[in-house]
Formats: sequence, C-alpha cells, structure tokens
Amino acid sequence: MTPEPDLAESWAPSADLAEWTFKLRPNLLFHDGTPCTAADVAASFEAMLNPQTASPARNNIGPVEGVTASDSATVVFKLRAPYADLPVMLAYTNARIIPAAIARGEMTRLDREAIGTGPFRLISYEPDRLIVVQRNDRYYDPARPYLDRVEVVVYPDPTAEGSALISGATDMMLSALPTEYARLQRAQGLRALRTPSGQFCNVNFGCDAPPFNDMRVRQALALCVDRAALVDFVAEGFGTQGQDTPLNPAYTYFVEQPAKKVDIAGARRLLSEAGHANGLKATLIASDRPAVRTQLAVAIREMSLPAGFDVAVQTMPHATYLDQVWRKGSFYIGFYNMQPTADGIFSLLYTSNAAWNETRWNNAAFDRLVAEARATVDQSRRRELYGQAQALMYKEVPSIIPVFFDLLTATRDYVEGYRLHPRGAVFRLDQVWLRDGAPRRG
Amino acid sequence: MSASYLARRLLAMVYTLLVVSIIVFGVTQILPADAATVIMGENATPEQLAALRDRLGLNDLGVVQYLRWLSGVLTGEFGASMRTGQPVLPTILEALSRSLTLAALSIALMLVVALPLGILAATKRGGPVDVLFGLVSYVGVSLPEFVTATLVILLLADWLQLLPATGYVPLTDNLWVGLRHLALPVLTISIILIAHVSRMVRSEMVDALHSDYVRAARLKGLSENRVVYVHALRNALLPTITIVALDVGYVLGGIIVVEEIFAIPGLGRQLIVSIQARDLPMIQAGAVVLASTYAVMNLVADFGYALLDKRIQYG
Amino acid sequence: MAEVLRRLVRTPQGAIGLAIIALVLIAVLFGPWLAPRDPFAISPLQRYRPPGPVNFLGTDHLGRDLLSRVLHGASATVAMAIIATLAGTLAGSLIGTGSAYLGGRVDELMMRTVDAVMAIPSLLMSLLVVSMLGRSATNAVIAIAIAFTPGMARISRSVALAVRKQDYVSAAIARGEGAGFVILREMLPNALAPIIVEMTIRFAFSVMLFSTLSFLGLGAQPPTPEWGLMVSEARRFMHLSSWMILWPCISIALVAVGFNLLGDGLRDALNPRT
Amino acid sequence: MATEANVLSVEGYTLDYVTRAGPIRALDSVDLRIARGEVVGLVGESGSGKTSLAWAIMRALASNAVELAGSLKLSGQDLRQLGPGAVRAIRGRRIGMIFQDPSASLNPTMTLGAQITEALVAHMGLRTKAAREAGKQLFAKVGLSDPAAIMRRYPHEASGGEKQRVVIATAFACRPELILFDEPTTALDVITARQILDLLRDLQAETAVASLYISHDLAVVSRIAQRVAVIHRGRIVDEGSVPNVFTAPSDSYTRALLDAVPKPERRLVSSTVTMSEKRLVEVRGLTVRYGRPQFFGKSLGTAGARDVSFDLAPGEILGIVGESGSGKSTLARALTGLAPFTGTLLVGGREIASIADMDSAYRRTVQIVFQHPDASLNPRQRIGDILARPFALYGRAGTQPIRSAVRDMLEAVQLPPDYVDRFPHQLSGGEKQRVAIARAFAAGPALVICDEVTSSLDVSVQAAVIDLLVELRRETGTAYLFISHDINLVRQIAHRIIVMHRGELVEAISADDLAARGPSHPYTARLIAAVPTLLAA
Repeated sequence: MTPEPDLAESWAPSADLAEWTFKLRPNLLFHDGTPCTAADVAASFEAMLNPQTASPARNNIGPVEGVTASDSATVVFKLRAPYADLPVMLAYTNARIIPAAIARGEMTRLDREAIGTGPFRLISYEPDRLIVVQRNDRYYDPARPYLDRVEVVVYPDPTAEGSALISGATDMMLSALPTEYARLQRAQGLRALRTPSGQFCNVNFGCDAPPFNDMRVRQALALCVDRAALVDFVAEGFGTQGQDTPLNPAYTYFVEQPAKKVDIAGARRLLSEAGHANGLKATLIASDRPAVRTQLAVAIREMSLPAGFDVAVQTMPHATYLDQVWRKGSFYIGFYNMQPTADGIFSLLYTSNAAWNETRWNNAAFDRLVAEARATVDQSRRRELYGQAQALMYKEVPSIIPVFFDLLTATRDYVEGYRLHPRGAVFRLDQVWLRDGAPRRG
Repeated sequence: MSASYLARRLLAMVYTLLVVSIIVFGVTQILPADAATVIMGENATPEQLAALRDRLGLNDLGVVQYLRWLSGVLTGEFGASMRTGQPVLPTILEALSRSLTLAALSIALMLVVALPLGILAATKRGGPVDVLFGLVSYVGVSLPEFVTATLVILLLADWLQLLPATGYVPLTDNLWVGLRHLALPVLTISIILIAHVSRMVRSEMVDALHSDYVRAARLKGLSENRVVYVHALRNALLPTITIVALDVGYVLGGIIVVEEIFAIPGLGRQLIVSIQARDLPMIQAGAVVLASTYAVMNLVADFGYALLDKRIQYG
Repeated sequence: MAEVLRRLVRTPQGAIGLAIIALVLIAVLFGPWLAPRDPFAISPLQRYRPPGPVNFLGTDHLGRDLLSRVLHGASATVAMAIIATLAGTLAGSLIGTGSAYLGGRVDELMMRTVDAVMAIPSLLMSLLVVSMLGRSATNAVIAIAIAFTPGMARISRSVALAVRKQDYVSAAIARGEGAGFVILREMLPNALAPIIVEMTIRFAFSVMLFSTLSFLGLGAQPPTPEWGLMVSEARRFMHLSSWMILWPCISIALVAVGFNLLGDGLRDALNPRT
Repeated sequence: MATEANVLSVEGYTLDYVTRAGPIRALDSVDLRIARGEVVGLVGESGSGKTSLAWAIMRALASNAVELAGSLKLSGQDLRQLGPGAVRAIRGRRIGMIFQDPSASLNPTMTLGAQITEALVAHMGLRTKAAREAGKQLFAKVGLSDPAAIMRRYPHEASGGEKQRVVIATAFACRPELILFDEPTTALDVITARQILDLLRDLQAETAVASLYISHDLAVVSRIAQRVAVIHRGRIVDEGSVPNVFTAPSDSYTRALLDAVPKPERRLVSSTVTMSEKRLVEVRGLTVRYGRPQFFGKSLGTAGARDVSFDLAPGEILGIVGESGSGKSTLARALTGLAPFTGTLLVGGREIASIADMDSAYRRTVQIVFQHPDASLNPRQRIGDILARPFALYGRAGTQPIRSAVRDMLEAVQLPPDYVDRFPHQLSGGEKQRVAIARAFAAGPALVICDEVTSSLDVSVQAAVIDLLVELRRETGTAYLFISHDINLVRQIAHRIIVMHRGELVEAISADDLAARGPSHPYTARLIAAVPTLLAA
C-alpha cells in the first residue's frame, strides 16, 4: 500500500529513517473555517500519544517519540527507532488532525461536534441509527467531493441491509457478508464489487503455556485443517486460502508458501509424540461478533475430531471476550482487518513487543527479522527478510490462519467511481459520483 | 378513585421503581467486563483502561455509584451515556417514542381485528367460524416473536417483495415511507396481540352470554341484537381494557426481539445495546422508564376499569 | 389420574394436545436414536441441500443433516424448557401460597416485590441473568425459572386466597392445626389443579422464551442443535436456503401449540364443575 | 267461545334432561291451571322440577332438555308451537318473570332506569323519554322512595329490597297476563322479604294478573296463594285450595313436608336447664374487628360485633338470631380463634385474652360447624381421613383404634360405615353436614357452635339434622351456640335466645318467657311479625 498525499504535500525521511519531515499544503482550513497549521498537527499527535487520552491511534502509528512544528507549514516527527513505513502508518483511520484548541482544551467537545479537515462535514449523528454528512466546501481540492450529501444508515441485521439495497431504499453498501453476496450478484440494477484483502480469521494458540506451548501440538492441529473447505464454510467461497502466515497477495512483501495438505495420520503421530497419545481436550472460545468466528470454531472442532482432538466450542458476548479472553486466552478465535504494511501486521500481532501479542509466541529470531526489515529501505532486502519471517511462522504455527476474506460490497448501477479498498477500513466516498438516472433523495 | 388511593398507588409505584433500579444496578455490577473495556475494544492497554475507568467513575464502590445515580435522578439529571457521551434521557425518551408509535399502531390494528373476531367466534360458538378461529388463535399464541417475524419477512418481504424488510424511517420525516417500514413489525406484533386478545374476548363473551342478567334480558323479550351487543358486550369488554393496557407494557419491553430483527431503535433494542456495551446510566434510565411506563399503564388500566365498571370502588 | 386422562381425551383440545406432546416426548427421549445421520458431521459438498432422498429435510450451511439436528434439538430445547418451568412453578407456588396464608403486611410486601420483578419484562430479566452468569443452557434455564417465578407466585396466590376462604380451611385452623398442615394438606392439594393448568401453558411460553434466548445467543452454545440457535444461525443464510429456518420454526410452533392445547384441555378436565 | 277461563293450562307435560349418565325425568305428566286473577303456589324441594316448569313456560329450557309430551297453553294458545319470533313477542309482554336473586337479573353496567326503560320501549312502543317517565311512575308505585334518584343509580348502589322492587316494576310494567315468581323473597332479609311479599299481594290484587308462585317455603305460599300444588320428583302429588291442602294433606310427602316446617310452639327440648353457678362460657364486652392491617392499604376496621356480653351454662342451647350482617357469624369466628377480638372471654373458668391463649385443650372443648356443606369438607380427602384427623390431633380414641372410632362416629350421625372410603362430592348436602357434625363431636367438645348449619338444606333434610343435633346433645350433654336467621327454628330448639342487630346484642330472653310475655325489644317484635307462620297448622 502506497501513501497518498492529503494535508501534507511532500515528506522525506532523514538518512537513518529516525526523523521524518512533512511539508503541509498552503492555507488549509478546518470545517469551522479556522486555519489548519503545523501547530494543530503537532497538538493532535501530542494528544494521541498521551496515554491519558486513551486514543486507539497511540500504538498504531509506529514508534513516534515526539512531533514538533518547525514553522507554520512544516512538521517534524522524531522516532524512537528507524521506521520505513511511517507515512503509510500516519494514514491510520483514528489518527485524524483536529484543532489545537480542542486537542489541548476539552476533548469532550468531540462527543457532540466533529471539526476536521476531511472532504465531508458532520451534520447530525444519531448513535446506532443514522449519520448525515455534507460536502465540505472549504476542502483543499475544490473539485472533490462530487457528492453533495451522504446519509449513512446503520443496519444491525445484514440480511436487512441487502434487502434495502435491492429494493432501492439505499444507493450502496459499505460491506456485504459472503452469505449475502450471491443474492446481490443476482439482483438486477446492482453492481457487485469484490477484491481480495488481507482480512483474516484465525485460531490463536497461547504459546506460553501447555498444551499449546509444544509446537508439535500446534502443527498437529494445523494438519487437520482442510483450508479449501474452510474458504467455502466461512467465506462462502469468496476468499483465499491462508498458510498460517498473516500475509497474502494483497500485501506487497507477500512470499508464497507451499500449500498445506490435510494429514490426519501425521497429526495423530505428532500428537502422540507430544505426549497426547489418547487425544487432547480443549475449549475453543469464539466471541459472538462477527458471527464468522463461531462458524470457524465449529468447523475446526469437526475437522480435528478424527485426529483425536476434542475441541469444545464456547461463545460469549464480545465485551466479556475482550475482558476475560482476548490476549490472555490459550485457545481462541481472532478476526483482523488488513494492516497497511507487512510490518504493521507483524508488529501488531506476532512480535514479542507487539501491541496485541495475542499468541505470546515471543520468538527472538522472528523479532530480529521484523526489526531489521523495518529499518531497511532496499526493497529486495526487505522482501527477503519478510520472506524468512513468513517461513518461520509457516513452520512454527503460532496461530492457524486458514482463510483470508475477499472484501465484498454492492452499489446501484448508477453509482460510479467507488473502488473497494483492501484495507477494509477505508471508504473513499470523495471519489464517488452518481450517473443521471439516480433518484433524488432527502 | 379517591385521592388517597391514588397517592398510595403512586407510593407503591415509587417502591416498585426503586426495587427495579436496585435489581438492575445490582446485576449490572456483577456483569463481567465494563463500559471501559467495551469502549476501548481492541486498543485497550492497562493504563489507558484505568484512565478511562477513572473518568467514568467506574472505580468507585457499587453502592457509591448507585447513590450518585439516584441523587442525580432525583434532581432530574439522568447523566450521560458512557459510550456516546450524549445525555441519556433524550435518547431513552426518543427510543420510548418510537416504541410507543409501534405500540399504538399495533394495538390499534389489534383492536380493529381482535374485538370483532372474538365476538363473532363467541356468538357462533361451536360453528365453523369458531373452530377456524380456535385453530388460528392457537397458532398465533404459540409462535415466539422471532418465529413470527422471520416468517413474515420470508413471506411478505422476500418472496412477495411487498414491503421493506427492516430499517426505520421516522414518521415525521416521511409518513408514507415510515409507515411502509413499520408495516411488517406492526403486523408481527399485532398477530401475537390479536391471538391473545381475541381468545380473551371470546371467553369473556361466552361467559357473559351464559350469565343470569343476559338470560333475564332475553326473558324480558328484548331483541337478540340488543341482548348480545348491549347487555353481553358491555360486560365482556371491561376486562379487555386491563389487558390492552398491560399489552402496551408488553409491547414496550417484551418485543425486544422484534425490534432487533426489524432494526427499530425502540426501548427494547436500546436496552440490549446498552447492556452489551455495559452503558450503566443508559441501562438504568431505560429500565426505570420501562418499569414506570408499565406501572403507569397498570394505573391507567385500573382507572379506566373503575371508570367503566361502577362496581369497582378504590377506597 | 386415569380419570383425568379419560376426561382430557374427551375434549378436542386435550386430545390433539396430548397427541402432539406425546410425539414431542418421543422426539425428546429417543431423538438421538431416531436421527438418520450424525447431526454434527459437516460435509462441504452437501451444503444448502433442499429436502431430498438423502437428507429428508435438507442440509444447513455446514452440510449437516437438518432432520437429525431437529430430532437432537428436541431434547436440548424442550427438556430444558420443562425443567425451567418446573423450577419456576415450584418456587412461585411456594411463595404465592405462603404469602396468601400469612396475609397482612408480609403478603403486601411480597406482592409489591413480585410486582417490581414483573415490571421487568421476562426477556430483559433473562438477558441480565445470563449476562451475569455467562452463556450456557443451564444459565438460560436458571434465567427462565427466575423470570417465571413472579408470574406463578401471583397465580398461586390468587388460587390460594380462594382456597383460604373455604370453610374447611377455617375448620382446620379452628381445630388448632399447625400452619404446615394447613398449607400442605388442606390448601395446596386444592390449589394444585389450577397451578398445574397454568404450568402446562407456561411450558409453551418457556419453550418460546428458551428458544428466544438461544436466538439472541444467550442460551444453548453452538454446535448444539437447539432450535432457537438453529433459527438464529439460519437467519443469515435465509436467501441461500429457507429450509434451514423453516424446520426449527415449525418445530417450536408445534411444541408450543401442543402445550397450549394440553393446558386448555387440562383446565376443562380438572375443572370440578364440569 | 268465551275467552279461555284459564290464563295458563298445563296438560300432561313431560320433560327429560339428557345427561352423560342417561336421561333424567324432570317433569312427569304435570297438569296445572291458573285462572285470571288467581295466585297458584307451586311448592317443592330443590330438584323437584318446579323451576324447570317455569323455564318450560318461558320457552327458555336448557339445551339438553327434551319435551316428550303435553301442552303449555297461554289463553288457549299452545306455547310449544310458537317460533322464536313469536316467543320473543310474548316474553315480557304477556308473561313476566321475577327471579330469586335480584342482583343476578340486573345488568351491573347499566343504570336501573335504563333497564326498565328498555322493556317499555321494546313492548309498549313508547319513545325513550316517555318510557323514562312511565318508569319513574312505576318505581313510585312499587314503593321506591325518590324514584328519580333510583333511575340514575347502578345495581350495586341499591339494596337487595330496592333491586327486587325494580325487577317487580319491570315485570308489571307491560301489564302481562301471567307472571311467574321464582322464590322472589328467599334471597332477602326477613323484614325486607315480608315487605316485598305484601307489595306483591297488593299489586296482584290490583292488577288481577294470573300468578304462579314457586317456592320451597310453605309458610310464604300459605300467605299469598289461593290454590297450591305440591311437586315431588317431577310429579304433582297434592293439589287444592290452600286451607284443604295445608290442614288435610292427601299425600304422605306433603304431610312430612308440613311437619318439617319449624313451629315455635313445638319445643324439641325441655325448656329449663339448671343454671348451675359454674358457667361453661362467660363473655364480657366482646368486640370483633375484621380485616387485616395492610402495608399500603387502609385497615378496614369496621366492627363485626360490638361490646357483646352473655353467659352459657354446660349443656345449654343458646340461640343467636339476627339478619345477615348483624355480627352473629363474626361472634362465632371470634370464639373459635378465626377472628381477633377484644374484651374478656372465660371458657370452663379459664381466661382467654387472645387467640394465642387458645391452646389445644381449648380447641378441643370448642368446635364449630359451618353453613355450606360443600365448603366445610376438603374435597380431596376421604370421609374416613376427615373424621380420623380430630382423633389423631387430640388423641381421644384412647385404646380403641382410630378406624373403629371413626366407624362409631359415622353410626352416631346415622351414616352407613362404608362411607369411610367415599369422597365428599359423592355425598348429598345433608350427609355432608352430618359428617361435619361427626367431625365436631369426634373431639368430645363441651361446646359446639352451629353457624346457620341448616340454612342451605331443604326443609325435610333440615328437620332430620335438627333431630340429630338434639339427640347428640341428649347423649353427650354438649352445649350448643345455635346461630340462625330463622327465628321459628331457634324458638323450637333453644333454651335461651339472644337477638343481634347491626353488631349489638338487643335482647336476651328464655324461650318460655318469649312465648309467654313476648319480646321486650321492638326490633325482635318486628322480626317475629315478619316471619310468616304456617296458616292453618
């Protein structure tokens, strides 16, 4: 994924990649008309990095030490360590620039009003029901956005969302479930969109305690998994097989690994070598959101029975899962969107100092590979390092990653210019325009 | 309905609301995970969680939180939602208004259908109409809400594509589209209510028709219509008022599932969302508003009953 | 008991109700043996099959046989619902009868508290209880029992009050009988008939409530073939195969209709006047 | 041919009721004639078929009734041939009917005025305004004070007597040819009943309407009817003018019926009881409040009985007479610990300050028998178990096994020993009351309180139960507190009588003094005057 200029016109790293300087576009304006300068950018990042704000962006924008505004149009980022992917990571969804007055003043104002620099301005926000935004006339690119007004309707029930689009009540969907996609393809007056992405659902092993600290047990379960069947079960066929590494063709530094075949006898042998000759009982926990987690858990249970595994499936509300199981559990289902870069996904999930480090794999060799890759600029060298990292995960299986989801959606045929972004959390509505024949709304 | 009785009923209502709020608050205290975990979601780090809990006052003792909530309520201040920061009361009242709209439409449809149906079945007792009525009402009473809702969606929204399956458009924005969206949920709820109420009206009507005063009226030589539609009907409809009033309470809180399936942001759904998000002020406000609506409906039922049936004297 | 059965079969509701519930009990007790295939076995090739020679009722999104799952589901749904209702009825009738016998302030206080608990809709109460205890079929049973207790308490109290006014109860008290004897030997046997009728109808509600809880993901856990859970899972695949959702819905309706009919039939059979 | 002399003539009318246990003969070739201006009494016990005849005449028989033979002619026109439309035209217009319980025949949700107006509108073709006016006059004619107010009132806002007057006004409103009276005074208090009886006599005389007066009370029929027919199990066993039938009954059943009617002058017990200084029961200033304290509700503190004092000697029968609501039953409930009381109570010399003092010894000495036989025995227990309970409780059977003690008790109350295994619903009203009495005596009490024990029994059955009570007293020397609203019955059985009126004791007099000198309190005098005594006996 290559970064696209937004507020900054240009940027350049220092030789040792530990300091980046960004040049801002001239006369940028906030939604309320006040000017947006380097001081606002610095204040916004300062608020993000302050633990008190508890901002989600804090551990997703890379190892940033401090941000200073050298003049009204230049911002300098000091990093704790060399980091090649900073520009991409700064485009993180929650890392938006807000006026310094709010960043340093009372943040609670953000509960009721949203002042930013984006292509659309917030009109009204009704939690769990409706969000209305309007074209921002003060946007730095006068041509964009083409749409005057956008209403985002919240559909708790996916089936209902599909029916609403088919009946013409809505113009487009942000994302569709695999189970809905077949219906959307068949409906007339609709254009179904699909793009492979790095979004995946996996089985996380707690590698720091028995029984899953023993690599052979993990490998045994990996051998039971029929990945082709799982693509059908979990993604209704709209997905690609995973080989237990978090990268797939959607990532630039993806290195193909040989496809793993189902080998029940091999799995049974590994299990007995690991001391579980008469089978292994374990509870696989799946939160209830998204529903795919439960489906994967049930499929894993059935596929692992012949090899002597007895996997009991336990679901729980997402909140309880976050509180009691996530990052602590020994055997649970994970679900992640694609990260902008390979380093992003590795250092988020699998390195020892990873923000989430759900598997507690803590593999020193793997950490070294990722750290080195992070600090090298040369493309081929980075590809080789990431390749070795993937091979290591492929062999030691800290977590089974059997299936990647294609991102699916659908729009009415009169909607033009909408491209599905593999990252799964980026919706470029500013590039969308409506052909004539689109109904007048609202 | 003397003033002292009214005062006592209000006192009893306050007691009920108090017990409700204590039970709900008590249970929410023991729920695993809290609002902070939910808000932070995947991005929580221990010290960030601690900071957020502090800001939301979740670190205080349960009792302290409850008393703070109670003192707030007594001064009309229901607090702000922990999830969205919006003030709680307007959101709850908004949700309540949507549920009331749903309730009003469903009960109106129910009354229009259930009363004549029940009366017809009673007057033609044992006839083909009565047997058919018996069959349909049994099925109506036995379907859980989500089964009825699913079948209604399958039939009317998917196969016949007559009405939109879900989504909510406020009537104030666009009456016609709003009504079309409410059509299926209203139909689902009224099927359930019609089954219950028409069975009740039928049995009340049958009892009235076999009563002494109806026999006396017949022996006075009055016309059959006058006997059935004046003497019997008047007495049969009395208990219906209580049931209809209680139904409003049922529709508000009881059909959480219908609101879930048809994505109607009513009081029931608001409660589910806030319980899942452990949004304490919202849960408390929702439960108390729900319970008080229920209690008010009970009072209205008793009041209506006393108004129409002079025999009832509330001392 | 045979006498009641004979009178029960004489009423149409009683006869049909008894037949349905007998059928259901067979499914509950012998479901697993009757099931033609393994309800848990998944098969990627046979997904979303309509009813046919191999799978009589079709297959679900994981290729599992629907008929076997419905038969296995009977014990998961109905048995749990019955246990929950029995517990709720026992607790409710003891509270109700006791409160009716004690009367005065105790009765008033108990009934106000029961009103308060009833002010919270049973579904919300179950939601809170299950969220507290965690999700499992047993916790759902506890939740339903708690949700049913106030209703049963009110009904048994009104029945007990009617019995309390009878002269044979006054005669027993005048004789100097202890409270235990009066409640258990004089009041309860006569209050039992209406309570049993109400309990039978509550079985229907409890089957509906239990399946609703599973529908909201609060009751039985996957992959158990509980009917409410099956409907909830099937909703997402409604457009790929509507059979998946139809069979559990029909099963739930059938059981609920059966219990309702049986309840009405029992009401006439046990009614001393007829 | 001159109009038919008889307004109503019933010839050979036979009626069956089809039940699961086969057809039951309700009326067996009944013949009855009523001329214009004549009042014919139809007397019989419950289940004799007298009410079925009324329903047959009104063409309102139950669905399982089968008319086998005979005709019901109204002024020569056979009612059985009429279609529904014609029947409706006759009901209320040419045949009126007055029921036993006035509140059951009035619609609770309609004003009294509306219920008479609708009859006038339906039959007399009056418009509502004129009908209301006519209604008001009729209310005045039947002796209702302030008719305009009564018109606006609802049934529950009027007394039993007022409601019955409204029903009578409605029946007479359309000046029918025939009126059927089905026990119109039985549900009313003694004094009100007498006023209604006099009203009916005057109205009947003035309108000369043919009347069929159905009742189980021979004394009442003897006061109002010219001719009387006695019906027993569906057959008319005796018929004739009132003097003939009542003085020289031809049928043995009629004779037994006449004997069973309580006559104050026929004393069943020797009138004197030695008032030894040792009192069995002394009651001083007893006040009983009922209604339990409520948490939220107001405590209903209305007094049942106020400041009552009396004595009772061992073996004495003390009669307590009073209308309903006079507090006599509340008194009984207080003495058996069923209602809290204030004031002093001494039993066998022991002070009983409150219910707590009533230990098992007290409970054994004081027993109570209630009015309604169906409600006083637990329907789910066998007779044997019911009677065994007192023995188990008080351990009185001594060496004798309980089972044989129970058999003895059954024999004592003249019931066959094999009743031990029966359930209460398999016994008749009279038999159930005998079991209740047996249960009381099983404890070997010193005092048995009889609270209206015979009021819901037929006259003949009542006489048998009274004889049983007198016999048992003679054998065991047990004292009775005999409570009843029927002063003739009390004067027949009691040694001394106290009269209660609105919770207060207004008179205490021995039966002999009452017979000799008459009552000292005016209320008692009105009570005695109100009760019709058998004319010719």
